[in-house]
Amino acid sequence: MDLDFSADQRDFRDQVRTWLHENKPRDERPRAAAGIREYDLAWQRTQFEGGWAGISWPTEYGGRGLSLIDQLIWFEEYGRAGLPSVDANFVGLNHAGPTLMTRARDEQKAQHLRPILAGEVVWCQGFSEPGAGSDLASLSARAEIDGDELVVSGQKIWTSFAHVADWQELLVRTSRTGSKHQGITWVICDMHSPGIDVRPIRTMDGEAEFCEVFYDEVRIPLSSVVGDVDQGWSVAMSTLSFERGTAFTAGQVRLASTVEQLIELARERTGPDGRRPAIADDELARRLATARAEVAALRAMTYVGISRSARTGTPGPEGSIVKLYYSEMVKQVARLAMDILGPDGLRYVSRWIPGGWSGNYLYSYSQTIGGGTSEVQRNIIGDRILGLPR
Amino acid sequence: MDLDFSADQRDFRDQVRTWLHENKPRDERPRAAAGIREYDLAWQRTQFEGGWAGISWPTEYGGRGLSLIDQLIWFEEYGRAGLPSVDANFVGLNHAGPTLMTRARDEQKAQHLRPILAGEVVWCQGFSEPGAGSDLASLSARAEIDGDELVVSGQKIWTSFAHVADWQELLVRTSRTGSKHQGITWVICDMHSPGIDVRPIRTMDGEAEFCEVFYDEVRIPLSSVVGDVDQGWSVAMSTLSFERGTAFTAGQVRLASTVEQLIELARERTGPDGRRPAIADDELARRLATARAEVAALRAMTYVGISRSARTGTPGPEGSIVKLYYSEMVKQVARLAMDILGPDGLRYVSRWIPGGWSGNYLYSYSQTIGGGTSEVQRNIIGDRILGLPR
Amino acid sequence: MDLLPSADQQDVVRAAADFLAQEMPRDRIRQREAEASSVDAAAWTGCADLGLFGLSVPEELGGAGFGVEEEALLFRELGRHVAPGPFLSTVLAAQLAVAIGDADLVASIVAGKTTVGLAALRAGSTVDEDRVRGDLDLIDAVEAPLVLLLGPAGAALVETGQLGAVQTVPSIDPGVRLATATGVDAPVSAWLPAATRPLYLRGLVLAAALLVGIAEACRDASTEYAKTREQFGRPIGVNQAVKHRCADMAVQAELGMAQLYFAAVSLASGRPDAELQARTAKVVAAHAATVNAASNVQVHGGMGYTWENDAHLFVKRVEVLENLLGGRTEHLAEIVALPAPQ
Amino acid sequence: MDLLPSADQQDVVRAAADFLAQEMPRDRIRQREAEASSVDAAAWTGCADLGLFGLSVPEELGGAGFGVEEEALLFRELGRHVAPGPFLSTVLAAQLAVAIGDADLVASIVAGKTTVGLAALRAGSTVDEDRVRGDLDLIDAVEAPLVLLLGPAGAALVETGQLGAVQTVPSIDPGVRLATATGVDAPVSAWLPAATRPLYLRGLVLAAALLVGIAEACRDASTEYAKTREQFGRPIGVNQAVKHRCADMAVQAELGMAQLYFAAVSLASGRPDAELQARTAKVVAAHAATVNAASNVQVHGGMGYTWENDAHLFVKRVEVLENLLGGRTEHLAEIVALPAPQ
Repeated sequence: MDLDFSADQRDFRDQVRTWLHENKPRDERPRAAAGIREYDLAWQRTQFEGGWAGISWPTEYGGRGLSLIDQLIWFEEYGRAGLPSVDANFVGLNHAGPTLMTRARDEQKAQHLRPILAGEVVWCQGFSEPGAGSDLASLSARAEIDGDELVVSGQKIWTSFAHVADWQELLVRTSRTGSKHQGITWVICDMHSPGIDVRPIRTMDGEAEFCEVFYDEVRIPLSSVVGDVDQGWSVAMSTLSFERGTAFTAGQVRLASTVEQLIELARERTGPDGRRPAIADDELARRLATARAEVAALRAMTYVGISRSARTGTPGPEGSIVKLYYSEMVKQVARLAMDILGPDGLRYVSRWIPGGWSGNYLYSYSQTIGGGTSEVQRNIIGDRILGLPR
Repeated sequence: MDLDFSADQRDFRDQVRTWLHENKPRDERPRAAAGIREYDLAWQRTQFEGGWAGISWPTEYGGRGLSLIDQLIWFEEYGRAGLPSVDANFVGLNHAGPTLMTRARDEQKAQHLRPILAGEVVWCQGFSEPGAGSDLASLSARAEIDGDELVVSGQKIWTSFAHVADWQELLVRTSRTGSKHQGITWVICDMHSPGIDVRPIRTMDGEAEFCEVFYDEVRIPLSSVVGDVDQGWSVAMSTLSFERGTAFTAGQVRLASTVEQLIELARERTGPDGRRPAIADDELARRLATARAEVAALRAMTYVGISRSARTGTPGPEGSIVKLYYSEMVKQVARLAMDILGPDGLRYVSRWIPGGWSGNYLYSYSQTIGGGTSEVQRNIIGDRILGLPR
Repeated sequence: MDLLPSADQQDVVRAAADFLAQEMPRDRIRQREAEASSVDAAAWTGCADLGLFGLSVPEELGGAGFGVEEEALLFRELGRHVAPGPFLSTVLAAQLAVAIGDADLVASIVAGKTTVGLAALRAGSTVDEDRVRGDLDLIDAVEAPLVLLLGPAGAALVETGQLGAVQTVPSIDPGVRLATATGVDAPVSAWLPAATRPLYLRGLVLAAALLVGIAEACRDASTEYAKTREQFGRPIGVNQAVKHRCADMAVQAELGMAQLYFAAVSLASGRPDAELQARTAKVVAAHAATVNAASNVQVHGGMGYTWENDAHLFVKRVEVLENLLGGRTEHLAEIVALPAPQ
Repeated sequence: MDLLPSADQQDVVRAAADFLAQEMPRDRIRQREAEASSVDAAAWTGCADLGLFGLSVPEELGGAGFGVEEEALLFRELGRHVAPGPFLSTVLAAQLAVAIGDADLVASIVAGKTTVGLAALRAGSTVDEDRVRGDLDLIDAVEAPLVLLLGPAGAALVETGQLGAVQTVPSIDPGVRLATATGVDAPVSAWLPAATRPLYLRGLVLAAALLVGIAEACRDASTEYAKTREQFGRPIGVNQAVKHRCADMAVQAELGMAQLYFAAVSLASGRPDAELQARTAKVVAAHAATVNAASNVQVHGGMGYTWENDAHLFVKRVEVLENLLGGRTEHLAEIVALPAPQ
């Protein structure tokens, strides 16, 4: 039970901090997806060229081959420096990359892993469908085998950056016999293939981060299948377990900084009584203190998770605890901001802009839905951690 | 949409208030069950003799034959006068009585109804079993028919006042064929019969309000069956719908008075900062205000329920909304009292004694369990009011 | 005592409900997103033709002669449809005009010719019978010739043209137009002292009605979705996580509705605790609508997060209404300080 | 960095956990309900024999030489068993005695011969290096020769006999004995300034550990019951109303546990934000325990409401611990005022 970082790790932290300070992007991040693509790729390229991409990725794929703890250090410093979330690189770095490393054939690894780290390509996800949300395994986008190709037709939804992506981790149904978990195939889809139609979905906050993707007889080489045909469900499950792994670390650091900004805001603004500063209101002060306490505990929980993973070598179902707590907390903090703002919260300000509390509030509704709803996480915790009967 | 009481009703209210003021019991209520029996029966007898028992019961059974609105007026004045809850008379007045009136044969009505109103007998309930709680229909206390008698063996639980009761509304299994809802019989059990063994259950608050009842070949005449043998489930369901009817009115008035006492307490006591009165704490003040608002809305909901029942003639499933909200609110108010008291709440004071906030807090845990758990109520609301699929 | 609406009262709003479903569907909000006014002139005139602005104006002044109870039922329907447009301030302004005997203004509002926006005083700003001074938030006021102000001393009408430079503000709610006016020093064109007629309490009841309508619409939308949306081969409503959430929404909607009726009748009949009942109605309804609107998004999952789905319209309108005529903390402070309810 | 206990650290408390399960089962609380002391002498001596009171006393003074981290693990076990007896004040008093170099007192505490109760100052009461004055709440102190006071300026030991007339008070918790002493004016027999050693923060961490143990025990009890109790022909744990409640209990327990470890290490290693971490641990653990204890009653239904079931023991101990060493509002006020965590 210790919080000691070794001399090497402390050294590493100093280097990270210095490097980030010196190399972080100075120009404002664009808001259109195409601009974000170029911006995020350029920043990823900078990290790669500086030798900072893929802290815990094996060196053979261009990573640093360091430990989970070094990766934690990186995420912490990255978050503290107020750097943009990985966004366009998220699926490549946190989904497709780890999945390919553990499940793909060598030539697939050789082709795809380094370009992700090097900021050359954008990946997107093609899992959910309009009829297959929480019940992912009921997906129906179908793929027929035609010679050495899969021919895919159907629809996917909630695909971030689909319109600017190069590759997609795609789940398709290759067989309708047996249980619905069988007959699913995990395949790498080239997003530039003919027959793909991408349409943005406008969301609650007025932004259009997500897309629907339509497939009309899209041809994908069988050599792009990861794992075996019809055996994609277990591959998809490992993809999702990576998502619930350490990927929240940067988000947790950002949330901590959001809470500190809110405390600052409550010190500056007049409170609901129109006289005292908001922080003088006992209820608001306690909610802010509670947020500070909870975000501290969330960090402790992240450390416990990393300690556990470092011992067992794999991310366990405990990731669902972090995901559930984190996403509910993001919502609470966003709500708290609105309560501090009062009528000023009615002014819409995009979350991409500093002070964008109202945009952030609307965005927060996505947190307990995307990446597995809170209800799904509670099922996972009940079934897999507590062993409750189904 | 009106809150007007007619001249007759206002007159009735005045009479109730005057009579209650002049006739309410002056001596302290005993705490032992035997004492409570005599006390509650005597008070019921006084009401009966004064012509105030059974406001909405038909006159042929000794009631006043008045409307649900008159009964509301009675409950309101009763609650405002701070009179003891009906306790020992509860099952007779609110369960067995209404059930017998709608489902029993004439000689059963003739035998049992007037003695309930007249304060001559105490009734108790024999529905729940250790293995049949929320799943009441799985009850297993069995009754064999032997000539013109039922012979009952088994166990019941959560029976208030069993050790001092004269009669019991008892559910037994008379048949094991068919679905579990079939083969149940609703029967009037004489609690003085040989073979009945009553053992008190001590509860969380240290009191022993409830009992287990053991039946060892207890003989009950078949003429005591209400409805038909094997057809008791629908009788039991109507019993429970009466429980969720207007029976909460008096409780709701008491809850309103509890909230007012708490506001008073918060004005008098020093708050958590050790300096200001508790009411000066923004959070406590808002929780008290919220309690006041919610208890006002609860009363409005009671009025809506009575208005609805008066139109339709029967208590609908909306009673579950009132029961759910009322019992969750009782818990919240009890918790709020503990938060106002701080360390003083660690001193145990029975809820039977004025200022018994800590005893009341412990007792409050029973509210979301007894009479159908909050989970059961939510199922009823979902299934029967909203029509959601099962 | 019968707290439920009578058959006659239900009839009064039935035509309005039909009209709103037909002519002001929620989708219209999305369609008019870029327009200066959230509501089109034809729909507004249609409302006037139906007599909605004069529902509680005396018959001799061209109204229907009903009371705040019927108006509350109407506003519940408006809430259900998240209807855009300054209904609240317009209807209250009609009451103000009735109270001060300005028959021309009454007639013009009832006919849908004069629309009245709402203005809220920022901290430090003041309004009295002569002038309004300071900074104002304007709600659906830019296209309206008049704005209504509800100050502690009374209610004022001010000509929008007198407010000086009005700055529009991007609104969280695509169905509500916001603006600010700073450094205002404008004459009051009509004034009703608070003591004369409790216009503010009436506003609270009507705002509560809008919120109750939203709470009910969210309950209904979630219930409907839970019955039809299938996952794991069954409607999602079989899962207690969804079913119990819908049940809690039903509890909140029933509670808000009951207290709304109680408050409306209290105000109409001059009960001494009318202020407590009206503030309670606003607080309880806002809570119900907040909880139900958030639950409705969650029950709809990803669909509930889209612009195309109505779920976000409820969330946003609740936010606007929560901040209208005083927020939760302000009302709670008064509720605990007032004498106990009768 | 490895925030989880090492195998060695787990070994340290394994014997204690076994002993508690064997010799201090929760049922003992019910059995001793009417006794003056909640814990019997044999069990207390057994704890001493196991070295529990000297776990973090230096070896040269007869202790085991471990730190607050191992002590936190021990207290988590004590919490799980709702162990009766003044463990917290006794262990803290041993630290005080170590700090002031009173080897005899250390030895006596470690041997289980001197038991130390806890005393809390009522508002307006004071303690300094010389005297304690005013009104005190006494927790498990009546049978103890000494009481420990944790004041803002420092920690004091006072002879119980010097407190004057001590009035026992009926306790909400059958495993904790309460009393009051009023108008106290008693000499302090040992004094440790707050600056010298953060005994109060150590107390917060150990109280948090007790609460975490309770949160975990409630999670486990509910999970076990949900697996075995059948209704409608299936274990009740298949219902999301129960399953999701248990899942939320797992979240709370994990959160409390993680922050407990973080705070214990922060204190042991002298991190500059140790105070924030310790207060946070108490607040987070108290919340986890409160929520889980209440949920545990509800999951157990009628059984959970009986005296015979352990559910109420958790509820009551949480209430005692929440009010020990400062309640939620006090800690939150400090948490928001302190510098941000590092």
